[in-house]
Amino acid sequence: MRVGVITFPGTLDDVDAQRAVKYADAEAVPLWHADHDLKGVDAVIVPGGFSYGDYLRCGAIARFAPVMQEVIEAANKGMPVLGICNGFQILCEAHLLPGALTRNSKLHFVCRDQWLKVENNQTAWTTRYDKDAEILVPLKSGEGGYQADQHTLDELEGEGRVVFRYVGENPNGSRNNIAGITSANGRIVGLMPHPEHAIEALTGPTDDGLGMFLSLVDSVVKA
Amino acid sequence: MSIDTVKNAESTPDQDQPYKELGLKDDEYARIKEILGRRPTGAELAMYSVMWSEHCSYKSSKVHLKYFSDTTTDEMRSKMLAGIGENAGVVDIGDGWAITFKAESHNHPSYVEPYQGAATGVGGIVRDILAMGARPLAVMDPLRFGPADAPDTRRVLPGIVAGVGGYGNCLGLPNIGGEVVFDPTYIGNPLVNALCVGAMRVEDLHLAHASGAGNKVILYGARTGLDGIGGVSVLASETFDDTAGKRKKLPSVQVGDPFTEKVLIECSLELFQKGIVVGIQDLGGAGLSCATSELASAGDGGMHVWLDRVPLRASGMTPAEVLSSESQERMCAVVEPHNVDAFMEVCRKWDVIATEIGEVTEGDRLVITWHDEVVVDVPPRTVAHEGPVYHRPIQRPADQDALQADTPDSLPRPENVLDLIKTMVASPNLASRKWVTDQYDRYVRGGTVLAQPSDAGMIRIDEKTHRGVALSTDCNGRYTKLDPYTGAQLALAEAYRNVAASGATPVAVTNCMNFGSPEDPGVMWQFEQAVKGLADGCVELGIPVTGGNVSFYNQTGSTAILPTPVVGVLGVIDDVRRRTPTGIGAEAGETLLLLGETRAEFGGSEWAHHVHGHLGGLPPKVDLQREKLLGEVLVAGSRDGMLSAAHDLSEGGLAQALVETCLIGETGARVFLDGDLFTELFSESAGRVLVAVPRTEEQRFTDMCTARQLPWRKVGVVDPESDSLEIQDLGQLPLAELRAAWEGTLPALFD
Amino acid sequence: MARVVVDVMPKPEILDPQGQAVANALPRLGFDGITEVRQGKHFELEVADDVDDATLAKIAETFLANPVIEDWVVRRVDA
Amino acid sequence: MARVVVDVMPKPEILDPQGQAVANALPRLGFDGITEVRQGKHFELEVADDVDDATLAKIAETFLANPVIEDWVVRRVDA
Ligand SMILES: Nc1ncnc2c1ncn2[C@@H]1O[C@H](COP(=O)(O)OP(=O)(O)O)[C@@H](O)[C@H]1O
Ligand SMILES: [Mg+2]
Repeated sequence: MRVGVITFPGTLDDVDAQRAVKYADAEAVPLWHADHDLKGVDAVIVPGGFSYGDYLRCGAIARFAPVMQEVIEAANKGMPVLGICNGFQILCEAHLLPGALTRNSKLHFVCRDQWLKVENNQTAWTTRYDKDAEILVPLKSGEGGYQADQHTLDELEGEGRVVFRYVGENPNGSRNNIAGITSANGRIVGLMPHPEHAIEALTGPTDDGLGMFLSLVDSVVKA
Repeated sequence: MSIDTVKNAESTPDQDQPYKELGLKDDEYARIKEILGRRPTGAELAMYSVMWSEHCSYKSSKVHLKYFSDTTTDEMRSKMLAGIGENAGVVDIGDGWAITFKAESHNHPSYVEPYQGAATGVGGIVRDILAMGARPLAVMDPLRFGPADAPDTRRVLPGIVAGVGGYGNCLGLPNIGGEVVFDPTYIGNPLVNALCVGAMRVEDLHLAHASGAGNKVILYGARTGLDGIGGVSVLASETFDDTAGKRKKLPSVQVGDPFTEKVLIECSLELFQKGIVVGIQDLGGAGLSCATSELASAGDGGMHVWLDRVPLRASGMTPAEVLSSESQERMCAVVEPHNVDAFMEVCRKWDVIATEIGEVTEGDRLVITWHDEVVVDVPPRTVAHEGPVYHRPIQRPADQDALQADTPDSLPRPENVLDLIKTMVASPNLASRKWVTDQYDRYVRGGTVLAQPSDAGMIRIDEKTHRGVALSTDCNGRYTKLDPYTGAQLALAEAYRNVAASGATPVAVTNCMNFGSPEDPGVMWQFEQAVKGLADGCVELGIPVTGGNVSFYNQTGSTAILPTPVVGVLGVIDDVRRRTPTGIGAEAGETLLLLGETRAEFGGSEWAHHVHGHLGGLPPKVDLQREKLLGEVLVAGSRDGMLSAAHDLSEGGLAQALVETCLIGETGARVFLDGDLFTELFSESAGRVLVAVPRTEEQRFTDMCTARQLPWRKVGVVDPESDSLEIQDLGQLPLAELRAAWEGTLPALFD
Repeated sequence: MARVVVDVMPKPEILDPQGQAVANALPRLGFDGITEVRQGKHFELEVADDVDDATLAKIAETFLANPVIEDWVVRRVDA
Repeated sequence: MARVVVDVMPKPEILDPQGQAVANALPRLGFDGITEVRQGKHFELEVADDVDDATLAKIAETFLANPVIEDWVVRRVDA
């Protein structure tokens, strides 16, 4: 199976996302921001970084990139899409996921190993986890505070669309300790922490993140 | 606006020029006139003045730095692919990989504007690495500040840390180490040193050459603006620009754009990979003055530059300003004519502005024109390499003897050693650096094997073979103040030991020499001694200095900073999977061993500094043969799977090492020591490492130490059941309490 | 050519940690009497004369601000 | 209570990567005719009536703006 990994100018974690896809025994297909082309992939990862510098607002410019128009179209037809960190911000800006990510409450960039609770193990990206399992993956972002209006929050909570929640002290001021959410159909997932940096204990705190990529392979094979 | 052309200069030989304001001495100005056979034009004056400045010409340090090359033997040089004189040193690490690494200072700009100063410091050193043809892979940031609780430190430190992080994070370079040191001498002059390491295939090494008449010179990256021009604005305002009204004195601050640099990196790497550049040069200090004169003099001919083609971001810039602008995120490439289209296409793909601004010519002159009028016509070597050389007076300071005689022997010893441990781990210089390092991305690129709080940073270079490198930077300025020769060797010894403790074999050295005013004979003595100490030390260890940087005039008023020769050591590890971690608790049963010898050495120690505000006596003894042996044992221990953790002893001694290894490993330990407990715990004798050895390997490891005559002592056991550090005859220190003390200090000061 | 200013502010109900940090710091610096601070963005655009108000509104709404969390004001000023 | 607005902008000769990013993006999004964009900060302060203009100027200069690289404007507005 083929998983597309988008590179915008300023994307940083594309190398890591590609590696994670390979560790899950899938083929990583590089996608370029300026192309109107998804190269026939089965799923797309929008990786972390600072697309176009993120000078205006994280993800605000990337959302308009040609490749994103294709992603929006494919996602609306049910293609699994994962947005990690800047990718999550881009998916929110593109209205594929509700809400927005704002400046960390302490105003500093935060890089740390973060415990997360898996709240929803029914999405295309989380079936390999047990519900309520706790996993340890890196969080590294300056604008990771999840914000949405009360109505949206209620809806997310009510429909079980919060996928990951921060365990322990809230690292960035996210409402309801939200670390990641999913679309109504469970195919699109966005999260601030970085599962692609936790695929082997040598270079990450754990290999807890690999489950997301293995889950994807399962769900695409099943579909 | 009238432009000062060569023709004009010839016809107005007696015109007054503001060379003094530009920092040139009378005899230097006279020499420029002699070289040119006429007075320089404004643009030429701008070029010479900036290229002959201390920062660019090394005029005060050159005669001393030569000692590094003079003492480097052929054997030391055998793995070196490029050394002093290139943008950065390059070392062959095997498997076809070459590593390039270098440190640079950005001290003064960071005091004026902490965020941007630090950010552009990172940006500059990354371009140096890129200019070697390498992919930049990681950065480090040795920092020095005034007292932690000084109001100005509250202004400077958070800004500098945010700047290092803001730029490095956005470039996608993991930060794998650095230093944070507080001392009153840095109050008006913080030190921001930045190190970058990169890798390339050996055959891809690019040196900055401009050979081949007809080759095109292409400037690519950001537009050129008025930032960072500083002193040169006097040229515009006071001499030549009197028609257009005076331009107000420009801030010499540059603002960084890490996104542009990230794109510049990817664009350059694609250009290298496609083989379409002959030579490449980064634009750093001295901007185009530096890049054009260095490229031309490294080539075999002359060069013509059409300066008016340079894309500008401000209106009305004079040629002198364009030449001296230090606008960031620019590179200069030399390209064969048939490759220019391909070059431009890669730049278009990355949305990078690229402009053909010049051509390599037959002659031996650098000719720069501005709208078809010649504004510069010089022999490029005279600008880039034939600057003045000073033999500054050197004098051992008169009070050096008194300083050394004022030993810490009479300082009162602590009544309660257990309390002292808690006090010391919470002191600003020993407290956890988490507040700082949590602002740096250490995971990006997925190759970071060790980063803070490890002794050394380590990255994987090759995902197939698992080959990697480790790096550490160190310097204790108090030791160097007490004895600059020994202090520099102690810095080298510590960086070497840190690298070895991670399991890597040290192979090469870089440095960043931060000192006070070279016009002070005492400072020059410190500098000379430190260079000699470092160079002699490298000979003893058998590893070469591959490059470095000198920063003078680091002082507040007439008070110089502690002499701070920051030393960076690079190590190679054939398989990063065998790296040795810093924290205990990885194995079920572990014994704690202390390698090396402990003497009562407190001169320049953290205890004397923090508890008594005392600095005097002599620094710890240094024994580089012993360091070498220790390094070999540590690497052998890692290679044969005999070590489960290793942590080097430095500031704060054994007490600090014990606390850190427990806290990092989140595991308790029981420790038994004999002799005077204060000395055992707080002495800063060099050449010591605390190791954890799986019980099954204890015999084999200690036999090896004994056979190789490395002193070792069993000092305790790891106790996974316990959540405290217990020291026999003293008592227990709960880890939670230690963690609160260790991690609480910086947040309390800077949040 | 016209000069256009766009001010973008966090919505009142959205947490504004930056404004908060400024508000908290002021008394420490000895400035009293500032009861609330909010921080947003200020854009200055040089705009060709044929760019109409509707276009400017669209730029602000779809691009310069994120309506989920931000309010904005567009105004033309004398250059 | 008075409302005070402080606008802080990068000095003209200083690089403004943020404004640059916006300016570069606009044509790609189909918005033409915007020739220059600069981006700065916009502060809104609620201020007690006894805070005078000199104090406000001081706050802007020493704290809200960095005079090395930024210009600023303080103005009182009707709340
Ligand atoms: N302290 C030092 N020790 C050894 N080499 C040094 C030292 N300082 C500078 N050098 C070498 O001198 C050359 C010029 O240095 P520098 O001016 O920093 O380079 P750049 O022009 O790239 O800024 C480099 O090769 C550098 O490695
Ligand atoms: Mg250089």
